[in-house]
Amino acid sequence: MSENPKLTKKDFMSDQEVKWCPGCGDYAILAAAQSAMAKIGVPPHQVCVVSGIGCSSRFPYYVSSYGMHSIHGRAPAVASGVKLQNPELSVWIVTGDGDGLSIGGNHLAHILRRNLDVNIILFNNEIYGLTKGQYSPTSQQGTKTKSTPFGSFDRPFSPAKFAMGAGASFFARTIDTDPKHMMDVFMQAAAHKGTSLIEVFQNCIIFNDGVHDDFTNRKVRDEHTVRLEEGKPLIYGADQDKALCLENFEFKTIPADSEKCITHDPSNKNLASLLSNLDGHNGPIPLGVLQKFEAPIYEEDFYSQIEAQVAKKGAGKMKDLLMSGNTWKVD
Amino acid sequence: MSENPKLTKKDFMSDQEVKWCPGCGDYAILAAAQSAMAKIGVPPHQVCVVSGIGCSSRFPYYVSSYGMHSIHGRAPAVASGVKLQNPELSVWIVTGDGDGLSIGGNHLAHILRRNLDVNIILFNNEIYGLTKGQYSPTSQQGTKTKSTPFGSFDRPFSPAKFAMGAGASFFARTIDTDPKHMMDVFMQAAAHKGTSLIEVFQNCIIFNDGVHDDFTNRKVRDEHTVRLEEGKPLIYGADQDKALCLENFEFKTIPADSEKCITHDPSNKNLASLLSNLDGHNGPIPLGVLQKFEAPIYEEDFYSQIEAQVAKKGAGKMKDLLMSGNTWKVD
Amino acid sequence: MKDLDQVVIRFSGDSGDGMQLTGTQFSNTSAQMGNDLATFPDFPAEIRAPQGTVAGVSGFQIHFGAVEISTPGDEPDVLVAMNPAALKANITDVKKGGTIIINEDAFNDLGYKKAGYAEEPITKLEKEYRVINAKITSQTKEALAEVELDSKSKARCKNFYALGMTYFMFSRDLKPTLEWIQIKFGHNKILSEANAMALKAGYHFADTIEASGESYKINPATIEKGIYRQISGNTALAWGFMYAAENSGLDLFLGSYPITPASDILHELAAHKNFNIKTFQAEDEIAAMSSAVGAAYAGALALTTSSGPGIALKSEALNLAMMLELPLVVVDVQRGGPSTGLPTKTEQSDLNMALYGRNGESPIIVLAAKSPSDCFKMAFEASRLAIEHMTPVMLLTDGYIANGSTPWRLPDLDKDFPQIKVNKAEPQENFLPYKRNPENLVRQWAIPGTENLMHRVGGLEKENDTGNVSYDPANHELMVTLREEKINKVALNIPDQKVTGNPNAKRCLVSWGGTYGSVSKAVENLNKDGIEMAHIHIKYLNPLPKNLESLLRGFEEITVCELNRGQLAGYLNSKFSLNVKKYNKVQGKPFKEREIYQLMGDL
Amino acid sequence: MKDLDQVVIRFSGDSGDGMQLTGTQFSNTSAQMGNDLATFPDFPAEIRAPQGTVAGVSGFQIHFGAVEISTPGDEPDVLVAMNPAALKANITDVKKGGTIIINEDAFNDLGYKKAGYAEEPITKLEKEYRVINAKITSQTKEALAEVELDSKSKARCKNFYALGMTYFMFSRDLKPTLEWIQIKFGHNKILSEANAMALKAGYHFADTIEASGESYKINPATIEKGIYRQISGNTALAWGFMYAAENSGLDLFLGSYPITPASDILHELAAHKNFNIKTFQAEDEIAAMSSAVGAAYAGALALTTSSGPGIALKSEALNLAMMLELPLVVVDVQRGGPSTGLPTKTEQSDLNMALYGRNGESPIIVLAAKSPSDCFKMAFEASRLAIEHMTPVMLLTDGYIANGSTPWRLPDLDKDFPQIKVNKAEPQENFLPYKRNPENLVRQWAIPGTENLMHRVGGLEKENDTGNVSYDPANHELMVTLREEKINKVALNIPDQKVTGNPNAKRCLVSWGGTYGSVSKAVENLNKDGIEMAHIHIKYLNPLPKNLESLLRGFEEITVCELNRGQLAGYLNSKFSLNVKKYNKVQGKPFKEREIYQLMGDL
Ligand SMILES: Cc1ncc(C[n+]2csc(CCOP(=O)(O)OP(=O)(O)O)c2C)c(N)n1
Ligand SMILES: Cc1ncc(C[n+]2csc(CCOP(=O)(O)OP(=O)(O)O)c2C)c(N)n1
Ligand code: SF4
Ligand code: SF4
Ligand SMILES: [Mg+2]
Ligand SMILES: [Mg+2]
Repeated sequence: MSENPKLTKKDFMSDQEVKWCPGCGDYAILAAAQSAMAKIGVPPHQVCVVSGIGCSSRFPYYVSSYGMHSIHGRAPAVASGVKLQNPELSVWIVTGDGDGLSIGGNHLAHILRRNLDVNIILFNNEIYGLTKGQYSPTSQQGTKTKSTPFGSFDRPFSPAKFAMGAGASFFARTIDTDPKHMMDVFMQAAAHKGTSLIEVFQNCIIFNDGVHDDFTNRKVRDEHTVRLEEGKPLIYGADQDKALCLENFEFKTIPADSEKCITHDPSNKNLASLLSNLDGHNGPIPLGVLQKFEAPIYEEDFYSQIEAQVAKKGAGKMKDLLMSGNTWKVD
Repeated sequence: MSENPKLTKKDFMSDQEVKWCPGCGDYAILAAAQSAMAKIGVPPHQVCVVSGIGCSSRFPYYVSSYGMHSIHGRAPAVASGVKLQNPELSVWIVTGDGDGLSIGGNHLAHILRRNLDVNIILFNNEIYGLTKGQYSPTSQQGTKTKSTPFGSFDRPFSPAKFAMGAGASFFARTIDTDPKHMMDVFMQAAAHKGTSLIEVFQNCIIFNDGVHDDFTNRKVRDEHTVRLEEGKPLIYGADQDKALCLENFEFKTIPADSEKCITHDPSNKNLASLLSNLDGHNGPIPLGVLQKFEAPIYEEDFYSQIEAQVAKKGAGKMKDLLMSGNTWKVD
Repeated sequence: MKDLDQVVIRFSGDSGDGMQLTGTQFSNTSAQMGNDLATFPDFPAEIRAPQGTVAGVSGFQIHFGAVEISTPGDEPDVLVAMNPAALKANITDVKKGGTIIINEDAFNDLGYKKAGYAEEPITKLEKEYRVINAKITSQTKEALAEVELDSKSKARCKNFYALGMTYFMFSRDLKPTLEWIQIKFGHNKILSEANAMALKAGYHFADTIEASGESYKINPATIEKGIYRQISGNTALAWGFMYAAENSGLDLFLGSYPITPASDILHELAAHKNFNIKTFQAEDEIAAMSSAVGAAYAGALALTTSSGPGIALKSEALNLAMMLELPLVVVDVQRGGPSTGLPTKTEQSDLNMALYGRNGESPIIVLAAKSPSDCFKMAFEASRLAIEHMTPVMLLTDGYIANGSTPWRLPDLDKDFPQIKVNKAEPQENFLPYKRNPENLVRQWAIPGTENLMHRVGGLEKENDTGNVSYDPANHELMVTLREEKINKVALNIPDQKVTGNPNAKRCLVSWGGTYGSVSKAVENLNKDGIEMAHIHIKYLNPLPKNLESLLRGFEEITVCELNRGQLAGYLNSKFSLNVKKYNKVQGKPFKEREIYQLMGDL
Repeated sequence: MKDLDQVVIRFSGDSGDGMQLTGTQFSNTSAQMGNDLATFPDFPAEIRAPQGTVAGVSGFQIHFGAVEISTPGDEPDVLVAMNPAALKANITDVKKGGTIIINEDAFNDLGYKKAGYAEEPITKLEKEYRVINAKITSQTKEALAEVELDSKSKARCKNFYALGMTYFMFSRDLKPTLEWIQIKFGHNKILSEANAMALKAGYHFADTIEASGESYKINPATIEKGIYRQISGNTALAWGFMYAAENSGLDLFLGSYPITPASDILHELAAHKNFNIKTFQAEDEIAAMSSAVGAAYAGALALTTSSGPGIALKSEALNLAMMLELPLVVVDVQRGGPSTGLPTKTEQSDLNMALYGRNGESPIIVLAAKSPSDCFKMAFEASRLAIEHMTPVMLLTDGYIANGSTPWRLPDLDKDFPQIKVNKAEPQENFLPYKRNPENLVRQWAIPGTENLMHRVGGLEKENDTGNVSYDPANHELMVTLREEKINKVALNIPDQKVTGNPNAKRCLVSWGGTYGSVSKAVENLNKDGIEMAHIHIKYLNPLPKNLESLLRGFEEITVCELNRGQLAGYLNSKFSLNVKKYNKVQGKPFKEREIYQLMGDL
């Protein structure tokens, strides 16, 4: 993949001043993505970053590449047009929990279903940042915001479950406080053929500070998260002493050395469905790649069909078409 | 629930001529729904049926009750407004695979997430009927339609998985060829507090005839479907001789009398997630209630919050509000 | 055998009776016999409403003649009614004294009941019309007695029997249809034979009973020399875009979501994948529009197609395309509005939305096609202007010209169309994505994947030249004005407005879009009858042709006729401070020639 | 101590410097001292752009005086600049010869660099402005030396120090702010004391250095008697709807999706649940609009609130409400367009979309509020007309009046507002949902849950009276016309248009919406200076007041001034065949009085 091994993070940094709030988690995600892009090695002019609207969606301005800061919620649809027109491009979509799961939920679901080969980074800060703090579809019940001064009461979406529901061929979760993990996940997503959705737990220091602390804070996160690796057992805890097993269709925590411990296999859809039900309350929340399987790539079939028709009927010529079928001459 | 035990199906039949194609599966669904409504016993004037656009969405015109044939894909949002304004109403949403999962996918997902106490019937004929036959998000790969003359290639949504992904508190599947099963499922849905989504395999005799035959045709359906009942084992087959178990996170078919056979528990989300992965190719497709659990009802919390504020601050009066805080007098 | 100048015939029956096919055969045959013609199908709103009901009636009208034909005709001279519902649905349209062919077999109590007739209507009718009774179903079956088909299948050939009757009445050549049957059903000998036999049986039956009193001859029209084909507006539109792609060397991308009456454009383009056409059926209109924006950014000739409610949904993403200054075409096949309205009916009530339906100052090019075959040209024009001016273009057609068809003299693609100038940026140092050609204010198209043209675009206001986000007040005013001026300058790249009819008349009729046929014909007849009348038919609606204002100021009276409540009239008033008269019709139906004639003729 | 008629002061600093609070205190104090005033906050587009940068500057302007004040003022007489970025962002606005208070502590090399100053700007400035240097940060810290707070927290009190300085300069009473500090920080004694001390320290410092050369007195204005409060447009709007609900006895339902600058209406209504307000934050604008349609069907006074891009998305569902003839109000708080545009800036460029942005013939009522406090009245009017005429109403405001605030003389709710007439159907046999009141063509509202009023509605064309689906051509024309007529008849239920300024002048300025303040002030000054000028400010845009046409025809010259490229001008031309002059500004900023004055004054 590495066409250009000399690329560095700097090659993906644009000349625009980054304008997020000081301390915002977005900075770390941007940096990790730029580093990952450099390692992946697609030259910047073959990269196209498409976003919607939100703090997170300012992202394309900061990446030296082609890019579009489109409209609220529609990035997956815009990016589908980009990718279908030019499947050679490495297309990245950047979205937020509002952009991607509130107004844009349907487009997100449909791109996952179609499985175009693009990568989607969903910045989940459980809040609408840019509009100054209203609750979002991922906000926990009881979240007090400007629009819910007495607490929200709807149940949040789990992006993981949402992705499974839409048939995502790749879903991963990572955290803004672990640059290495982020980079690793971004690179796995890029390597995967098909639509890759990556949820990043991102801290909005202004409107929802600390909401992910249990899972992102270095001091406690290992107790509340389980890091998934293909072929490895589901072990977690600061001392890596706990493991997960399934009993009567419920997850149980058992000692790490137990035989019943589940081994991770992201290609097993049933296992992935089960893992997506872990939400941090009923067991540790999984980080890393929950689901990854091979499925037909939309744009490949799209172009194969065109090629098959050309092969069958010859490249179309308008003059021939005009003369085809029922015509008559007047003289 | 039965306020009015004398209601009959006829009480729910409007004076409008039903205009579906002869032989369309919609007729049977309408009849079953009307019969179920009569049995449920909510008087017609306390029922409100809201639909989008599509053949299926003509439904409200045929039910004697309040109703709205709204716009394409938006029925869940319209119905949310109806229900929030008047939670006493028994609100039914009628939608199709195009209306509910193509243009309207996001609204469907969000109403499921919020869990308003409404019932949704999704007519799944895997085609756009009203616009004369284009493929839909539930069409099987390879479906040849006017818009996909060489076959579609996107993977279909599974309404069941979609529902799980959105956190549905009730999901059931039924078939247009089994009036009794339909009625039973409709009544269970109505009895459930929260958003109930019912997928009906519906035959479009004109544009997608026979697409559900494996699962709906009396002659073969028992081999390809498993009927779910709470507390009962997952047994299927014309002779009820097969059962399902889970081994290494894969479903296996075993003899009906095996001990490993799974017992159905719709309140177990993990089991429901697994069952939603059964698509007829990797095992029999489940009919009946896949998932049902208790969750907060949106409109109940919505009103509780209002009541709590009234209790705390007293019923608001505009005159007091105008004079509250910082005012001054000019004379 | 009498000669006739022109005839209007309508075939009408149940959705399942094959009337569309029958009508198409009649029109193909007439075209090949050298008549000029125009056709219009009339589908029921329901897919297949209950058999025998008025809701389920499907019709097809053909206007053919030895003279120039501009519309499918005001009132049928002949109605073929395959059942009572068809009679009920159409009788008010038929010309008084006209001929009605009824299929007696279906005119029974059950049929009357389904159609909602309280009593048998024929007796009354016979006083005002010439009614020809024919046992079409049973006669067909009888004619096919020997054929090895079940009775139901035999009955299904009855449309060819009816067609045969009309062929005799109007001296149509059987050959084209017999050949077509051969090709269409060739693989099934029995069916092929049965249909051919039914056609001939009907023909002979009419001969025997001397069905039409006598039969008529309609001589070939004097038509411009050339090779012709029948084409519907939606097909012509699809082909026009395909040709624009071929001409410009760009890939054609369509992002669309089905909706009546626009879906057929998607179907047509999807069928021609061997032309390297990319069709994407999106999850909704917003995604369709957005995918077109993405494809345009990536270098495609991008389209999206829809009708009223869908176009409304595209507003926000279309505005983004305007802001980004990307070329793409939005087709609005107008239907009866507002809201869901009358989906299968025609109207011209989306002009205001096309011009004004976006937030902020959002000028785009707006064009309208005037006839089925003109759709080819206007699709090309829309593409050409979008590409040459780096802007979205809204192209308006309507349900009437989209589904209607006319013979189309095939253009010479090499000579009749200009070369589209594609405006792609060459790789360069310090590329400025929003630097403009000083003459037409157009920016360059920088295609992703090209080295040295990297840039980011977005919906926020951007600095001129650099395209960077800018909140600067003066820059905002500059950009708003530049975008407006850019569209105004398109007037230099479109043809001047022509005046037809009598350009020296004091009175002028103004029309736009799909009403061209009836209005131009009415104007022709008015002038023939000594009522002087000019006609201005506007195809370029924004910007308006640069000579239009002075042309309009030359008339004493201007009447704008349109199928809405006066949208073009209001627009012309607002642009030129005129005080035009309005003539409007909002019935889901096109103008009749007669309506326009009477309006202007009754002084 | 000199007397001044009026002063404009702008507080400006980093987003974190508390300038909004400082400005609010200054205006509250001035109001309580009897001055008339108007204020305007100016937020950065970024939530909190990097500290010290121009992108992160937040400002608050107050125009106060002993005379009537109509706008927040053209040019600040005094600028308080807490850092170099604040200076840079605002300096071009400050009146030549005006006063600039700078916080010396922030004016260092680092500060200059962050602000993008190549060199120290003060020396140059001192030639044109009176610059008052004050070590605001360090002096504050020093004043709080004894207080038990960390140094950072002490520094955070610096805005009160700056406020204290301005209080001395303009002889403001310290008491209201001291009391407010007491209430606000009462629970935290230390903070409360610190802020109070900082305020006093600044006051005394200004006294000592005789900061303003001398200090000024601004006498109370002669203001209408009554009880007053400060109110912003968005709050007034929310309260207006709440009052309409109380007045009509209906439940208030808001379906909304956040968007700048409309979100505060949602926030305000969500905070008042004890008024039985139902606020629903939907998943997008389409769902917000659709939920309002559902709630309206079920009997609520239903609202939805948004800005340009969101309003565009509501088009299709709004059209459904129009078709169903249900009452609801759509609020468009206009911002800089097109597309995402300039979200935090003001503009008036959505008028065309409000009038025309829907498919088909879709007339609705369009209103516009003229000032922050007028939002209360217009919210009531919008509700009243929606309910009494069973139709959606679009109410336009803009970012300027939404965020700006003025003192508001509290109305007498019992006397100043009419009783809204709710049009609910009584249970009846054979209910006809689309039967109309012959006078105003309004149908009745049949609320689900009521026995004997069951009916179904939908977006397809409906038969008059019954509301059943109808494809009948004549019925369609009838319904389109009835819906249009119904809206036209609203003109009988709105006030006649008033003319202000000199009604007998030959020239007339026409304005609408949030520009009222500057235009009316300019007209007042023009007439004062002997330049005769009439002023027509239109609040009811569709239908227009019934006397408007004849009023307009009475003038020799009409100039329509608006913050767009001429939308009202085009609309008036199209309605009345006029040929108005246009004066437009599209800079994301309101008109200045001076601009209007000069335009009309320079003959
Ligand atoms: C059509 C439209 N509706 C609403 C908005 C206002 N808006 C901008 S961003 C946003 C939500 C952003 O939330 P999220 O996607 O979570 O991004 P974050 O700012 O938290 O990174 C909203 C509601 C808009 N710009 N356009
Ligand atoms: C905004 C909008 N877009 C498109 C349409 C056209 N349309 C009507 S129904 C339909 C799809 C119907 O499919 P489905 O929901 O599966 O219903 P079915 O007819 O199969 O019952 C479409 C695309 C429309 N009416 N409105
Ligand atoms: S508001 Fe929150 S999400 Fe937005 S830039 Fe600031 S910290 Fe980041
Ligand atoms: S088109 Fe299909 S879904 Fe629609 S009414 Fe006919 S059979 Fe039913
Ligand atoms: Mg967010
Ligand atoms: Mg369907």
